[in-house]
Amino acid sequence: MIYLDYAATTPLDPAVLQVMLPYLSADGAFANPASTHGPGYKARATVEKARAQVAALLGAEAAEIVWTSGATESNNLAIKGALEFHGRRNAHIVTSRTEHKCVLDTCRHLETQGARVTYLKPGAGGLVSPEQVLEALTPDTVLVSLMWVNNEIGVVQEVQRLAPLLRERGVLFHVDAVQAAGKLPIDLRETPIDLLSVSAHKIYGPKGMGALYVRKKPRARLAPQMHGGGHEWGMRSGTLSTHQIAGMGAAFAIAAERLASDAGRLSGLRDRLWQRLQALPRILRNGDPGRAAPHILNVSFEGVEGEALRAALPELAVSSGSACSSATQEPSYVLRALGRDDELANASLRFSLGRGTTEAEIEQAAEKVIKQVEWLRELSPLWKP
Amino acid sequence: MIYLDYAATTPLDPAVLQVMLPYLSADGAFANPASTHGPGYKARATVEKARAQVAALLGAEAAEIVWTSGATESNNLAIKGALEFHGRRNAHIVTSRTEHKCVLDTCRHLETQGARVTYLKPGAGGLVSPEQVLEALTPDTVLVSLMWVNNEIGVVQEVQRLAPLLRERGVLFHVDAVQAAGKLPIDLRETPIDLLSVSAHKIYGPKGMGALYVRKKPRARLAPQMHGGGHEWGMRSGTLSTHQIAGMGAAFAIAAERLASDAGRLSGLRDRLWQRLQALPRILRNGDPGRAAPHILNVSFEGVEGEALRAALPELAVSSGSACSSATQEPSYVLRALGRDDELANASLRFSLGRGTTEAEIEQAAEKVIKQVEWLRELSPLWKP
Amino acid sequence: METVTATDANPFGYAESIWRLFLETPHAGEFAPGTPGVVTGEAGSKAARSVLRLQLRFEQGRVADVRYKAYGCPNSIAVGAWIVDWCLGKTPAELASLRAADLRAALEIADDRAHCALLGEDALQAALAAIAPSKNRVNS
Amino acid sequence: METVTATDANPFGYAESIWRLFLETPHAGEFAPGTPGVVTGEAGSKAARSVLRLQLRFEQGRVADVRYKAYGCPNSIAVGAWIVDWCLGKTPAELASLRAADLRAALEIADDRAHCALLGEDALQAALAAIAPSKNRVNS
Ligand SMILES: Cc1ncc(COP(=O)(O)O)c(C=O)c1O
Ligand SMILES: Cc1ncc(COP(=O)(O)O)c(C=O)c1O
Repeated sequence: MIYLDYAATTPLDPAVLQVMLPYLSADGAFANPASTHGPGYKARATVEKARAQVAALLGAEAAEIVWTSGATESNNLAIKGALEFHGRRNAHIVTSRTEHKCVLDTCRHLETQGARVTYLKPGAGGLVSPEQVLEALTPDTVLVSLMWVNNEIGVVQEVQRLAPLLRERGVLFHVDAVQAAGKLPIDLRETPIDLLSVSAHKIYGPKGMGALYVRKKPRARLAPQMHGGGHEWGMRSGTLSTHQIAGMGAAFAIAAERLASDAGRLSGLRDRLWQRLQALPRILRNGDPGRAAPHILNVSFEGVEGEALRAALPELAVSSGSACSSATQEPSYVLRALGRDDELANASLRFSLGRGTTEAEIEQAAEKVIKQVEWLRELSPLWKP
Repeated sequence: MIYLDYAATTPLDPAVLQVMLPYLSADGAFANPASTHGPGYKARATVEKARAQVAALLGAEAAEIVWTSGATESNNLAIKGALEFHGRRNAHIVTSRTEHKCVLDTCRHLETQGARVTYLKPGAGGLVSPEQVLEALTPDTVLVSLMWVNNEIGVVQEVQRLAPLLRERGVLFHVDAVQAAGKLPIDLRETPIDLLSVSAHKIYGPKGMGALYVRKKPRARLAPQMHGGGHEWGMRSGTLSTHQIAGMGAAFAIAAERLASDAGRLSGLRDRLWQRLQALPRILRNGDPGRAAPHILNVSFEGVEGEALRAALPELAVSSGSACSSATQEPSYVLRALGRDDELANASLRFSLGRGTTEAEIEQAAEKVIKQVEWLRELSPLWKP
Repeated sequence: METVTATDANPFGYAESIWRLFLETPHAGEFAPGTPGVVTGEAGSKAARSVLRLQLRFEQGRVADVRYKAYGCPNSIAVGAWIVDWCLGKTPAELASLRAADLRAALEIADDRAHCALLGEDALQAALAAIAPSKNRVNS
Repeated sequence: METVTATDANPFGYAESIWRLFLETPHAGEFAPGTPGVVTGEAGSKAARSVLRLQLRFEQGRVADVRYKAYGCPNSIAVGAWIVDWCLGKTPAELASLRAADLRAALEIADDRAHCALLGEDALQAALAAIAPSKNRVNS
């Protein structure tokens, strides 16, 4: 099995597991971090150390990090929380058609509550220009939500150019940075983003753990979406999961160290894969290659049907679209938004690379894909070489 | 250190850790359970096995279990989800003053959205009678939310008697069973509860993992509170955390096996502790001893101040109130609701026992408490023996 | 969630019969243009993302050799392979009896893929329709 | 979240000085009724959950021995222990100078526990007020 689905999830870094284990052992620091006794304080110290580690990768303060159960929750909290705080009726949100489902679904839900949402259509390369965003603003616009790196096509949006423009106009800016963290440098001291979502399991940390960055200066204000004991400054209640948090902290610390070298190596492998696949005629790369994240390559194959294509590659763990939408077997809405027709949107593979990916795997994967696409094309009554 | 705070959280059962480890190793089944490729399906099979294990402890069907990030989320989802589905305006909820903060805060939040909430006052023993609940119903009552076992005083509510009465009246019944699961037999085939919350970390599973039981027949309907890729039948989006889920499944399977023996042993230890503590004059047991869960003993000590009492027992990990509210240093609202005055509510200790608790620990704990209470009383200018 | 019975060899959990035919695609291909005694039946559309083309070569009133081409999901591809194999040795009258339900049963096609079985029935009916006008020629 | 500097020995993260005095409670207790030269000062209330009672035994115009009793959080208890120790050997005039701010600095009392320092100042002032009318007797 060749695993090329690192954008769906990554294995835990073995060093991360070592950090987590003490909190999972019966004689370790297993206490509730909210408990006011010795073992509780020890667990709390772990939580605070990890908070600082996550903040460090983002150029943030520890006190700006709120723990969540994953980026789905972070995105829900950021968008719903901001809107609830500012009042949902008639509030306007600007986002794009190629956001992750959890942003789009949250926006759709808010529309049922009286909010107005503009879903910007990106250009053919997947980019939403800062000018497009500014044009969409209205006096009622409370929030812009745009992802840093698209999870299906790897396009890097110009959030660094957009952020100061929104700050000037007093509009809150939320960024889904799930696929950017650990892949691209992020420095929130420089980039005036107000809310930023990250997830642990996309960068070799544990699944089911995420965080939301909530800027302190100027203060981004949110209504909590999970009510309870008032954990996390009242922004997110629920018992903190020490082992998960420690793991996320460790993963972010490792990502900070490896950022530059990982990015260089992965983009090299990505380019090699694309170069090898071009042995096939009539294939299309999805997403502007000039603004590509290091770890994602998305390709459409003319003349083959998508489900058969994936089934024909059982030794290749790749996905079409995101893990979330692949269950529905529908052609990717992201590729559709880029203007690909249904057939091409469906007959696409997202290769996503990670620390475990080797050159040999890239070669083998390319070989298999070429062979099977040729076979399916030959099998097709419609294919005319 | 003597750990007597098992109601705040438990250590992971070593057997549970063994079940989790394969999903935490780089060559294990780390894939995203939503991915439609071999490794994804493998992870999904683990998720479904665990779902059946959790269902089994509750006498439920696997398809009635929705994964959450903990019982705080389960309670939020149950209450907000039911109300949103039925329409929040003017909807009426019945609950009690001694519910967990995450139920109370959720209800308070819903009041700001137009719902009406009745907070029943329990009797001096902590019990809310089914008759009290029935009297509080109005034609607008959508939901009753009542906990099975109180986390501070261990009182077991009469949910089994109440459930059929609410079913007859067509009112949804939500039960926070966090402290009941694994401690008391629960059989949802027999008890017509519609929504039931459980958490893994209270019964030797991982922190940050919970579930909500959502009855299928008749179907309890909820509006999702976490929007996204449509995981969990659309009821709760977000990448599923295989290792956490596997751990919760294993913990619930072990709890099912050990239920009867654990309960017998713990209630024996609890009674012994109470008996030993009675060497001190003027102490009060909180919660009706006739309806006590096996693992919780809550005692108020006249004549001592609460913070000093806890500080005087640094080798004892116990809590006052719940882990959630102890951070605020306020006297327990649960004990206040039972009619204890501020001073007694504050000068209380919740001893909660677990699988690791030994007879020797109980003896030592009793000895320490007796010694320190005597010392603080002696130090007090107010104490008159 | 629906039950998934995936194995390492068949990670997507297709019915075994479908998976094998999809991987092996026996009789895939087409007859050389002008091969005598060949009738062709096609069904489906590109827009619906499945097209099945069956070719049956008759000799003395019976199917002597077969080919198929398919564009579509593994179910459609397997349906093509199964049908042509089933056709071997049969007369047109015998061929006319095949129904989508038989295909579904034989290949364990799931409810949500019933259209793949229909595709097979339609393609075979199209081939049979192509026989009719030239029946004598085929039989000769 | 605020910083917690808890150790195994001081798991609650109290300032070291407070923690030590709370555990050791030097001079805790009371003089036998009728002990000559003793003045008593008390402050606080049960409702506020802190009461501090100081006893100073004067000899030749200076504090010769001390006792205290306290009901309240560890800070209040430590305040009692610290004050009486500080009083030893001092004259009433010297005693009068102690302010809550001095207590807070000496014991590193946190902002949210400032009231415990005030309790100490009040109790000492109450003791000094108790001296005044009988000053001569104390000095004798
Ligand atoms: C861009 C993006 N946003 C959000 C998410 C959701 O994150 P999580 O899996 O932590 O819920 C994902 C991954 O699934 C993602 O790729
Ligand atoms: C009765 C009760 N309900 C809900 C919760 C919250 O559960 P969790 O810690 O999983 O968020 C707890 C424990 O904190 C509890 O004891």
